[in-house]
Amino acid sequence: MKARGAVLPVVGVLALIGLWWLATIVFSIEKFLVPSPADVVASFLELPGYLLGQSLVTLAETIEGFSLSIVVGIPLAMLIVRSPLLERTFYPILLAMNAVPKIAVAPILVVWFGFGQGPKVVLVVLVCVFPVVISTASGMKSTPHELVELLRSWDASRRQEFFKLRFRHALPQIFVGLKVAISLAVIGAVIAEFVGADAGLGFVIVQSGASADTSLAFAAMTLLAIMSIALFYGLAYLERKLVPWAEEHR
Amino acid sequence: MKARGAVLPVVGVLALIGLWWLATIVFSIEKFLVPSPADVVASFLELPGYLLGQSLVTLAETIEGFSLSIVVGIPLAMLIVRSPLLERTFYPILLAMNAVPKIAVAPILVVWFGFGQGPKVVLVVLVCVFPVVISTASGMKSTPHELVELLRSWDASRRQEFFKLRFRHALPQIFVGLKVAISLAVIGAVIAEFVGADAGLGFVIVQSGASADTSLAFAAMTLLAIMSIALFYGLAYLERKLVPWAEEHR
Amino acid sequence: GGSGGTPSAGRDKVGYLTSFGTFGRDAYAYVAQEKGFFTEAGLDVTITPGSGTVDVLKLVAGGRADVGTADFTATAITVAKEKLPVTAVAAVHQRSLAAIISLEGNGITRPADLAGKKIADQAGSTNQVMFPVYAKAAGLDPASVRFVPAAPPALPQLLASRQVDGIGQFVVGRPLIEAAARGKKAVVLPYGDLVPDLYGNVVVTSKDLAARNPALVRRFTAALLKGLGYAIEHPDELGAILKKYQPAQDAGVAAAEIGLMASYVRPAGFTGPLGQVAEARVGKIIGTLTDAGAIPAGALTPADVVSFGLVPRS
Amino acid sequence: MIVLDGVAQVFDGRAGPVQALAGIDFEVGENEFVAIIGRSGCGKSTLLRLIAGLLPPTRGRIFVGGEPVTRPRRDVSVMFQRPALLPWRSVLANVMLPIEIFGLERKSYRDRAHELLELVGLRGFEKRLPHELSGGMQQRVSLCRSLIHAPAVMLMDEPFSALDALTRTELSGELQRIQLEQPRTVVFVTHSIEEAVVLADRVAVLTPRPGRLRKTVDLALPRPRVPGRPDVDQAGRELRDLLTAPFGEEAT
Amino acid sequence: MIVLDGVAQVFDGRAGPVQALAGIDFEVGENEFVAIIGRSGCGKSTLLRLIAGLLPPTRGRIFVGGEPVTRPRRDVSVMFQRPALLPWRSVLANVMLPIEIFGLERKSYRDRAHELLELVGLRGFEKRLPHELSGGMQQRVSLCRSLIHAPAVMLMDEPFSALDALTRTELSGELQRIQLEQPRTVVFVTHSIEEAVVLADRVAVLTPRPGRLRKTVDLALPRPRVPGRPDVDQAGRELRDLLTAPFGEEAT
Ligand SMILES: Nc1ncnc2c1ncn2[C@@H]1O[C@H](COP(=O)(O)OP(=O)(O)OP(=O)(O)O)[C@@H](O)[C@H]1O
Ligand SMILES: Nc1ncnc2c1ncn2[C@@H]1O[C@H](COP(=O)(O)OP(=O)(O)OP(=O)(O)O)[C@@H](O)[C@H]1O
Ligand SMILES: Cc1ncc(C[n+]2csc(CCO)c2C)c(N)n1
Ligand SMILES: [Mg+2]
Ligand SMILES: [Mg+2]
Repeated sequence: MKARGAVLPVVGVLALIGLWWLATIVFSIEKFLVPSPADVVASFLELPGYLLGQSLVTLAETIEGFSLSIVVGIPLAMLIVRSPLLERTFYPILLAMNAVPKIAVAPILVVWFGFGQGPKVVLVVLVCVFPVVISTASGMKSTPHELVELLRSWDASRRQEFFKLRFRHALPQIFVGLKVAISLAVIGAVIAEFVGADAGLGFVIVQSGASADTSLAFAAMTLLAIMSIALFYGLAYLERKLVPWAEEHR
Repeated sequence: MKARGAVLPVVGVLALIGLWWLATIVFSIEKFLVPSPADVVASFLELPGYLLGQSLVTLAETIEGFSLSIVVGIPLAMLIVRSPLLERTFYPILLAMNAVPKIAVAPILVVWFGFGQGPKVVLVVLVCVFPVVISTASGMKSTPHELVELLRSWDASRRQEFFKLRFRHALPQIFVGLKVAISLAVIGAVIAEFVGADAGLGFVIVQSGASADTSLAFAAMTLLAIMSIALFYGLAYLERKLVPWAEEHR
Repeated sequence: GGSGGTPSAGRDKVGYLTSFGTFGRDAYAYVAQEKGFFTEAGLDVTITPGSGTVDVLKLVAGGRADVGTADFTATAITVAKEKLPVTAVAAVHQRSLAAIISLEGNGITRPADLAGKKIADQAGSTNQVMFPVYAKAAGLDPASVRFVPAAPPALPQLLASRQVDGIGQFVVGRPLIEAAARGKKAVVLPYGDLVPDLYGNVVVTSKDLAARNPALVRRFTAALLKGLGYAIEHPDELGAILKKYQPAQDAGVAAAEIGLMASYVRPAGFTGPLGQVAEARVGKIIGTLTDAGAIPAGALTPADVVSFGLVPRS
Repeated sequence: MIVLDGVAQVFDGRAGPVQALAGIDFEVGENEFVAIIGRSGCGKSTLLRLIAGLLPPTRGRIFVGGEPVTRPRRDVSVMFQRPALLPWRSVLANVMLPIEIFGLERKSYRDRAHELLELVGLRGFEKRLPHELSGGMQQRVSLCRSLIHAPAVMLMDEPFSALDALTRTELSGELQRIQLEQPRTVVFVTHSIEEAVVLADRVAVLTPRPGRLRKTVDLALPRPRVPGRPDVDQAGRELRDLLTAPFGEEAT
Repeated sequence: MIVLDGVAQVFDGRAGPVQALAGIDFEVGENEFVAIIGRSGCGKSTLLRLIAGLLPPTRGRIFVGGEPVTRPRRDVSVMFQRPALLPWRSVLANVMLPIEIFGLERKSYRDRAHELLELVGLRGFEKRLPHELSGGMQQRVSLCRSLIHAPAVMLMDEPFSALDALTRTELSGELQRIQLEQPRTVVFVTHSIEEAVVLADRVAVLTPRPGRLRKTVDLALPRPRVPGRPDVDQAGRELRDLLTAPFGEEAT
């Protein structure tokens, strides 16, 4: 997983870019529909500082909202695992909240929370708390009965059962939830920026979309993809640090 | 989980509705912003047949796209688990695809696939294939080493290792992925309908949005939530049928 | 951010929403900011890009923004149907910018050619709502034209890729469409040619603010309209100013848009002050909308939707 | 110390109920070492789980130290039949787990943990993870974990089953020494008659499923006992004969 | 049938390498029954995994039936130290699993599966799930699974460790009977000297970690052997003495 490990992902991404480029040429796709990688790079190079600045805005919202989802989601999952009563009562509420398309909610959030970062962060939380909760809960529930019984035999408190056992056991599954959530978080921030924002990559996409500047929109989306992939691999790195015991030996 | 089991979820949802209603009254939230449950019900009762018809359109797109995601996602996950090489090459591509906000892609899909169901189903697949792949892959990777070794000792084929062992072992985690994906599928269908549709609940939302008929929009969103919850519990039911061996005894 | 860098001591804070994003057509607000018109009026204005008429109306009605810009027809319909507590205080466009845009070679050169064609537009847009009125004026059966709903960002692409024969647009969209269509000339059929009564965008505020602080509203409107006037007279400057605030915008397209917009802000023969709204015309529009079935009969009077007391007079 | 009064256990499974234990009346005195012997599946592990308060009995009552058992107690420690190690914890951290759970000061127990690991022959493996150990090594870690604190009652479920004869003898000798120095109440499930004879004050023999108390045998041999000593071997032979003899009316 | 030539195994763990086996040269003849005895952690299970082709040796070469072992073979069956049952499969379905994997006709093996389950005392438990069984019952299911087809080589890792003395004797008797009727090559890891003496043609004794071949003992006693028969018991005593004696130069 050292230098050699980085080669294949790069190959994959390069292959993707190559295919994209080829497609734009072979099918002679119009630039306004799908610009070629060269167009996109040119678009980026026109405003590199501006675009990076907007990326940082989106990144900040993403990370804030994502962190908040963890802070909210994991205790919620614990409550759900602890009490089937709470589970049956909370789940439908969570599901209902999750079911609503967030773009439809974004304007309401702006009315409530104003034009600042607030509504963006809230939307990110709304978008990504569900995968965090459901994967954490499922991971904690699947803790082997014999280990739960072991801790019970010492009359361990519920808190100890959670932190010394269930949480640790669930970590690999929690990370699956987080990996799903992080991409959603980025998208949530972008959606929030579609409404009532004057900064961020979402804003850039709206602006460029309405002005048919597809190259710029693709540049913004490429930055989003890069951000999302970087965050994903950041999580994967953290996972390797936190869950070093080989995955299969559970 | 019989009749009694249904009471709590209903209580939860009723509590949510009560809170919503209370909020509209206590904070005297304007109807054009957040209508009360009564307004929403009134809106629904004006056009019950029409709204149910639109729900069916969205439901069909959702189920088609969701099924397709399973058909595509699970074999993809198997490839990824089978070969670390493929994993490293494919993952970043998958991530990049997942990172792009789908609302930004939707217009391109309409241009390519026209105004029919096609682009909606494609968008649903794009939205929900990632959680399916990542949770399936993670579940299959976490198969206990001793069981993998057992099958290897019989010189089982890779296919047998997957279908008789890894897939079965991963089922609970696959279901977590599916449960996350199903909500995303509904939302994906709605987003697709935002862009180029003349039917479906997404279309209803856009149209009501254009005239600030917030009650109608909320009626549509409520139907979406109901649909989403029903699909979720459908999956949960299927899970109980397919994975009856008590969860903790793995 | 959209606000200027000057200190705000002693000036009244005003939050302003553009109608949609920060395109050339909405850039006059930045001109007013840049040229110091707001500061002169004792105002500290924050410009936020809006996301369409209905969102703007909700945010203004909900008190999140003090003033905004919205399409008048959509505003009238929304106020009539949903009783949003907003009111118009000035017109940005004396004639509606609504139009059907097509491309050369699509077989459309005049309104009558639209028969049997497929038009894409945002669901519920003014262009779609007013189309029957426009069609009647053009001697065309509205039912002979098929509208397909599509999201705004997809429209130019749908037109250029020939998925549809025409799209609902604002007349100022011509440069963009031609840029997207790469070389092909756009065919623009403005509704204003046949339905000259329709206003385009108007400045809106909440009924509450209009009642509470009419002087502030007047001051703001005057400063904004001063920016509008300056913008249509100096389109070349506008591009640079907009680019300064919104680097992602194309200065050339913005200048072209505002150039096209000039004759809608101040049409030939228009002698009134910038921003004028005439009560009689509003009454006529309401009548037209009622006839078109867009609003229920008797649901709206001109005073419900326009604060004529605040409208600029000569 | 431990009293079982008419205890029965029925499990409800998918394929119908299973009667694991039926009508067990039994007492274990303070600091008494009782070995439980019975055929595989007769309910020995179930009996320990009942005494530990991990399972409420279907019928009957259980008392430990005079109090009815309703939930696990900290002065009762269980060593399970399977090692049940936390896979992400090193050997040492697994042994120290009860200390953490009880909120005791770790430092003062760390030396004891090292001593115990040394005793069972796991010196040098402190930092390894469970999956790096052999089956018998895992069982020895589990044994150390159950010995790290000093509970009043110890319930041990085949603690030496995965060990070779030599290690087994060594460790049962150690257990005897510990029991002589610091006597505790021990209930010890085993399949080894030799082990039972060396360790136990009394041997309880269960019938096959459903488990009933078939007989208890008192072993009043002087300690320390070692296998090979004539009286110990003789007791072993007697016990074996008893087990091999056909059951009376209790047979299934 | 099985040839090990200079086989060594080193595991690389987080906390440094562990030498499990060192320089093993060893042969098992066709249809020979070899018991492996050695202290816990000496590398017995590792040895079986090497022969089974589940682990490539760090050093040395392994042949089965004259061919070098590079991967598992279907004519070699392994019974692991832990039951390794698929938790979602019923007892019967677990026993039938190898038949499914080999693509053999299920119907013709179902009777055999029932017979085997009956033989090990699990009649009536066919439809239960593994977690509803006791430890010893799980091990017996695993035993049935390893006997359902007739491989040329059987590698068995402490197959009776979780069983009571009686069941153990019964089953080792059964194993001996099967071996007399249909002889196979068997490598059988055990901690029970009695078992080794009853079953094996030859006993291989390994030294403690790193496991080396300390000695092999031929047992040319007439079959069927039963514990208690003087010559069998005598052989057992000799083997025990050998094991208890201090190691020579090989000691760790
Ligand atoms: N996967 C592994 N990683 C690291 N070390 C291992 C691994 N498997 C086994 N070992 C080490 O190899 C040695 C031999 O292990 P093995 O399981 O073969 O012993 P064994 O003789 O079967 O012992 P037991 O009788 O306790 O089952 C042990 O020291 C163990 O720690
Ligand atoms: N969770 C359970 N669900 C259903 N049946 C169970 C459960 N646990 C145990 N049993 C049944 O109870 C009986 C006794 O099981 P137990 O584990 O107590 O036996 P044991 O005496 O410890 O056997 P062994 O010596 O094999 O460990 C068995 O028939 C078993 O099938
Ligand atoms: C009534 C109405 N018309 C258009 C837009 C969106 N919009 C803003 S600029 C532009 C042209 C670029 O294609 C479009 C379509 C809207 N929000 N409301
Ligand atoms: Mg047991
Ligand atoms: Mg072993």
